[in-house]
Amino acid sequence: DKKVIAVSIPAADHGWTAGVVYHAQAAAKEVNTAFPDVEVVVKTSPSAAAQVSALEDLSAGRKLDALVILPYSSEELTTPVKAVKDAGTFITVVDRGLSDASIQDLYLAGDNIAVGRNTAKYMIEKLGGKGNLVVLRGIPTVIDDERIQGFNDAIKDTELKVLDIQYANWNSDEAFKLMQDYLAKYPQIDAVWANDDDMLLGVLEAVKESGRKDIKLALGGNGMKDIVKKVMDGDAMTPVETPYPPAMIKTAIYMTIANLVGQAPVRGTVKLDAPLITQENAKEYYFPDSPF
Amino acid sequence: MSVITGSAALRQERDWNIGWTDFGPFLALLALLVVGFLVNPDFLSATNLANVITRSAFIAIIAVGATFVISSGGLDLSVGAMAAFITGITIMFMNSMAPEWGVWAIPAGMAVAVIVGTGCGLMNGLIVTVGRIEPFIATLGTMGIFRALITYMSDGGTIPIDRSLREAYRPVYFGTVGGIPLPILISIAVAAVASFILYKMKYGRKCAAVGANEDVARYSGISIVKTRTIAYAIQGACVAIAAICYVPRLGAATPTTGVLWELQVITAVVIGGTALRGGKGHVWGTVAGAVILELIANLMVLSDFVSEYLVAGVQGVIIIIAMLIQRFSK
Amino acid sequence: MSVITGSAALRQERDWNIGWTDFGPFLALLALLVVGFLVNPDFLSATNLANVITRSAFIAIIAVGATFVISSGGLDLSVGAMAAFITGITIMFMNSMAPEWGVWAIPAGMAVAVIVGTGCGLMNGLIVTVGRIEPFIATLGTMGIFRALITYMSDGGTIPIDRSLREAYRPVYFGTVGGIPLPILISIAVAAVASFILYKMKYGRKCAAVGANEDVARYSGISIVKTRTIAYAIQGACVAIAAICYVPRLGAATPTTGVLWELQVITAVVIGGTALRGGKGHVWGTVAGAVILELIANLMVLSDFVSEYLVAGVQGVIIIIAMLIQRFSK
Amino acid sequence: MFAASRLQQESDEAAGGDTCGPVLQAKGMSKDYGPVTVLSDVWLDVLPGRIHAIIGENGAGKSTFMRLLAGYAEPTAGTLSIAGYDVRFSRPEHAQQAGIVLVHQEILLAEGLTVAENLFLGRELMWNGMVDDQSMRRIAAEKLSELGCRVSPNALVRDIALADRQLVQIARALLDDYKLVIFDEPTAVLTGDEVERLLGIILKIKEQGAAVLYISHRLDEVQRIADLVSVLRDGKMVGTYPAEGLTQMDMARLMVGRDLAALYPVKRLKASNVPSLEVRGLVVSGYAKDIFFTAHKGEILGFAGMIGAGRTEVFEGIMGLRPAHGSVVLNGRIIDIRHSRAAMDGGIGYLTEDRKGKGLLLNEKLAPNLTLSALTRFHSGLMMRKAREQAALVKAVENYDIRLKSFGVKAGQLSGGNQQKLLLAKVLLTDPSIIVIDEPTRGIDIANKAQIYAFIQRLAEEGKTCIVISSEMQELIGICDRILVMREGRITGEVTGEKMTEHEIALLATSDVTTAASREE
Ligand SMILES: Nc1ncnc2c1ncn2[C@@H]1O[C@H](COP(=O)(O)OP(=O)(O)OP(=O)(O)O)[C@@H](O)[C@H]1O
Ligand SMILES: Nc1ncnc2c1ncn2[C@@H]1O[C@H](COP(=O)(O)OP(=O)(O)OP(=O)(O)O)[C@@H](O)[C@H]1O
Ligand SMILES: [Mg+2]
Ligand SMILES: [Mg+2]
Repeated sequence: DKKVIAVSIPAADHGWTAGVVYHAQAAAKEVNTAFPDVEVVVKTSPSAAAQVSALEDLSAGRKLDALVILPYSSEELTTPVKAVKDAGTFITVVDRGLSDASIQDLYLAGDNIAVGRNTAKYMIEKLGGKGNLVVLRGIPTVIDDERIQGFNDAIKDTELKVLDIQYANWNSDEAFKLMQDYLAKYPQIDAVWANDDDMLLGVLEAVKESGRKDIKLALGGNGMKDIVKKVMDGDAMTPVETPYPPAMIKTAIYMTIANLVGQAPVRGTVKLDAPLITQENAKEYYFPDSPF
Repeated sequence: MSVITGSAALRQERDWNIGWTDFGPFLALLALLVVGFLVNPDFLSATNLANVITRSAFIAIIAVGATFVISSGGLDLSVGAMAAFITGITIMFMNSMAPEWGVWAIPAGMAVAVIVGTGCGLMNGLIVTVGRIEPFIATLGTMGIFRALITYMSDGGTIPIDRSLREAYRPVYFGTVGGIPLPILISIAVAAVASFILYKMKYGRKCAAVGANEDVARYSGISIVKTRTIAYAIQGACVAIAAICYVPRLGAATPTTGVLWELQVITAVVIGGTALRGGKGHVWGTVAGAVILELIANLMVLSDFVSEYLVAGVQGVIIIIAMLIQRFSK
Repeated sequence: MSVITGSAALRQERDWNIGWTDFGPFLALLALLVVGFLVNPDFLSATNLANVITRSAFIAIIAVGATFVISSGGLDLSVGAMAAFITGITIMFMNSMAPEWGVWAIPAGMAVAVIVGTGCGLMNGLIVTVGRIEPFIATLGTMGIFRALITYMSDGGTIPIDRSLREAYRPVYFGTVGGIPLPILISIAVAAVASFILYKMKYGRKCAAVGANEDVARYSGISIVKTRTIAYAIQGACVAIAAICYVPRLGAATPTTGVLWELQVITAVVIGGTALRGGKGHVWGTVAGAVILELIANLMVLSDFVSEYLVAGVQGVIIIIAMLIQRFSK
Repeated sequence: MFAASRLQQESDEAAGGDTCGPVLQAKGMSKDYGPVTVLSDVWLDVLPGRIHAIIGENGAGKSTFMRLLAGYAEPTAGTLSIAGYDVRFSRPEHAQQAGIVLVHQEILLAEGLTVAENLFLGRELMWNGMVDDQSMRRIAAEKLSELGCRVSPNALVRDIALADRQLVQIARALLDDYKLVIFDEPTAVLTGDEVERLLGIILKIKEQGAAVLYISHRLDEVQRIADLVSVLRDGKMVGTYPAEGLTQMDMARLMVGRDLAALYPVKRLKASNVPSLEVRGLVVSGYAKDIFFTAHKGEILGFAGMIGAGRTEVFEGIMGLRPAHGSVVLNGRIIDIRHSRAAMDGGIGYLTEDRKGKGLLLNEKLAPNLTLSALTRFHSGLMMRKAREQAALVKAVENYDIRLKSFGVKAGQLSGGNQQKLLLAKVLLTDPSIIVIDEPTRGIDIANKAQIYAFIQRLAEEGKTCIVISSEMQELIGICDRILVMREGRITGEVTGEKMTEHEIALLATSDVTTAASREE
């Protein structure tokens, strides 16, 4: 009898989640051909509530041997995932930990706080500990919140000053507009941080169009290929990038299979860190074929 | 002028027609069940159906409220954001009261939810009626307001419910009575009360009259402001009831709770047979509409034909086809 | 009873009457500019205003199309997704032709955009008119379809325009003629053509008649199906023009392109004075409405009063207040 | 002041010295719409147990005055008083509570609701806190059958004929207790049968001691039932007169302020035998079948029948406005009636009986309404020629004697009769060779009726075919060359020449004698 692994991830509604969907589907295809006795089913959901529904649907139909889930949010998915676990399913959680850690058989932790922190550290260093910043944040969710929190904590005791912070919904258009407005509002901006690369694209376009020379740094996060390319090419305004590779879902799927097939059982927590991508190591992070 | 006395044939009609409009959505529902079974026999398993119908309860309950608003000639785009806001307020209230009142914080919180919900609905209603602003714009405005409030309350993160209350509150979503999940019973109860109001009480007549023709309603001594405002208040109360059922399911309120519910709600109402331009409302049709929407989503998860990227598109196609079938089966 | 003969007296009266409804949105615009200046004098700087108005061009152009649809008694929720879809198709076409045709791929791509856009609009129109499905549902369905298609085409990622075309195409968004940004000129041109069609051509009369009273239109020999379908096709063409201006701005199409534009578009139309239930359309009011929306967003960023969490809420409040002022100044 | 004192005196006479006071007094009522004065300084005493007719030309202000009395609009100046106390009705309910009810000239019902729901709207019968649909349906059925209306109480108002809607509206007004019932042209859309019943009911109201205000352009009705006649002209009260001794000619003279020529034009000889419209085996599903007839160039062909006979539907079918099949030959060419424009493009113009619902855009100005079905004629190059439209409007206002206080009004603000004239002008603007007029003089005053008849005659003389559907038999007899009679969806006979009498038509409209010979072919 085939072992069934369900993969539940957010719908491809912006760049990063699109990357997750891409890698999940790629992994599913590979696994389904490589392991004849394992079946990987990928389901995407456009909201937390829909993800809970998808979990119910997946587990109502058949017995799941394992569930790989990238939860929308920790709080909201905790109870539903526990219900799946209670039915005897192996649970792998990716990126965002559940509120009750005991549910997770395997936890592949992304570190959103570190994304914010590492970006901030680089800025502090590069700007000599002082300067004016503007920040663009995404959609009010946990990920966004954690990144901002990491960033804010890191710059707390420096003379870096956040002039303004607004939501741009992880959308490059809105980021473009917001950046234009920042530029109109503040005559001196030393650096910009958009907490996601989709938004960084809009920011760069707005800066370019304004012709302003005061902006020394414009950083993003997540490791979008266009931005990694910039880093690789030694762009002055975007010399570094913080990866948050959507490929982590693929890793998680393979580790879960390892558990099921049983050669090398892996349990517990695997922490992915967020090292800076610089010109030197950028090649390792550049996947020209990925949509992200 | 001479007197013509004669017999015009007595017209036997319409009774039959009313039946059709009412059955339309149920036929669509049936068709969907058959298709679902063909696609995946698990579709008709008791667990799956129970799950799906339970889930559709939120939208169904809110949509029952929307049936009032739409039938009276209004529209409410703020319901999703309002649901998030009410969920947030309710959880915060329960959490703050839990240390003192223990489990009694839950019923108290429910009462708060209903009061806040009715208040929010009332506000929407007054802006639309007294302010005389196109409902679309007015409720788009309040949608922004509610969404902003929940974001503010949660600092952009989540507002989880206190652990001490979790277990006690769980049954409201996960419990069953006589084997039937509680949310299903609650939505049936809400729909039953609503259809009583809409079909058996004076207010229902007023609602339909205001939606069908404002002038006629006004000349019949019906206050348009009052009728429509009450419809919005009912909508608010329904959103509150949905929020009460929602809390135990996800255990938290976030700024993205209830995003795009308004579209689902309006779709459910329209699929259910209530015209968007107002007039007679079809409460049970609305409930069927909500279940249809949830079934389509479920079918997408259970079937394996559709690329993940195309799910939304296939849903759109199915909805259009369902409406076409309904239209041309008449 | 004296019968008026001669047309001198009447012309004055008419123009005056139309004037008020038409000036409402412009007054609101003016009020907003004054408030903006008080909040932050930079608001009135040429760069800022040029930026904001240029930005509002997309919504303005699409909303001009929506004025047709709404005035003829329809509604189109699919415009945002359609814009994304057209952008995607256009870029893919230009990219594939660039090696062969070089820079000439750009005008060819523009033509493709307009053809695809008109086709999409036509499809919406036919579903609504021939399929006789409530526009809200029909276009919600096609919105899902377009959104799914762009997601599928881009694999959920981005479809960037070829580097070789980028520089040549840039001026369409960033260029100026006589100091005025091109998108502003394009949207003025679109609005001018639209107001010609709506106020000077036969078709405009038909549109307003169909929106005001379908029966009267039918009995006057006006085809409702044709009139409304054409309105949707015009809407599609307008979306295509907006997409053409949009491409050079960020040089890519993504699945998030145009998300929620439909709400902004409808809001612009309604703020502009066109009633959602159909009837007379106000093209220039619509353009003013689009600018108002963008100005409010700009004002939010330029002012320092509002917490980031509450921006959406304050925008909602301002829109409602603007509508109230407009309503009660009459 | 003058009018009031005179009224008092005369009404005393009429009432035979009855000391019973008026149920309602209007004292110096005026109504302005912006700069336009519609009514000025109107005085009126309404006496119990009397039928008081108000007559006047189209646009004289009758409906406006009635709306003031029933609380549908508030006067600019003047007051109402009941039993010596001044009252103000700012809403119709206030008037209703005082026992004053109004049957509107224009139909005011919610189309999406059922007949019974409309009847009881705003005053539903309750049973244990629930609406008592059963009783309401029962009472509705009773009330309607009293009026001779056979529609089911469950029918949606949208689906019933105009005449039935009018009866529903009347039933609705008579549901409550009343001291004064105002009828604003209740018979305009009714045929003989219903008119008789209604007049009987009005007499019964009078016997019960309630007052009736009665507006009608059918002066024969006024003559038959009125006790008192008040005349409005140009917003002012001309005077109140006892009905006895007042001939129709007198009334017409008082209304118009001059002598009138004969109502019907002198018939000319039938001009041609060239068929212009041949209808063969037309079926309008649910409404009419086996329809065969031919109309000729220069002929005025009448269609008679009771309400519900299907006359309107036959022509809506021919015009492609409702599903129908059968062969229609227009000037020698077969047209496909499944296409809504085929008949119109072929030169048939159809004037609907439902001017408010299907004829005019009430919220539009007059010129766009006038030119709506003839847009191409006001169009050159790409543009609409507004100046030409304006000229057409001015001409129409002159030709059809449309009374308006300003060119800037919307169609909905015209008086009922003037709306009808505008609609007639609109249809004729397409320059049709065959003109189908459904109820041509509905709500038109007597002076203008004569004008419209003359007009129809002139069109026929020009060689056009005029088809007139009318519920007023005298009108048909007065102007038609030939009359076809319909009953229950079939043509039951044809009358011409000598046989064109009310008796003959009534026989065909009601009895079972179907003479196959009278049908063509
Ligand atoms: N809301 C309004 N605004 C402007 N003018 C109006 C309005 N309502 C009515 N009028 C005008 O008042 C005049 C009187 O109208 P009214 O309806 O009282 O006439 P009527 O005597 O009932 O005529 P008919 O016999 O044709 O029904 C008309 O000239 C009409 O155009
Ligand atoms: N809603 C309905 N459903 C079914 N049959 C109907 C309906 N309304 C009317 N009928 C039938 O259709 C036929 C024609 O009706 P219609 O009222 O409109 O005729 P008409 O001769 O034009 O009357 P009018 O005197 O009002 O001009 C009648 O036989 C009537 O019984
Ligand atoms: Mg009148
Ligand atoms: Mg008729």
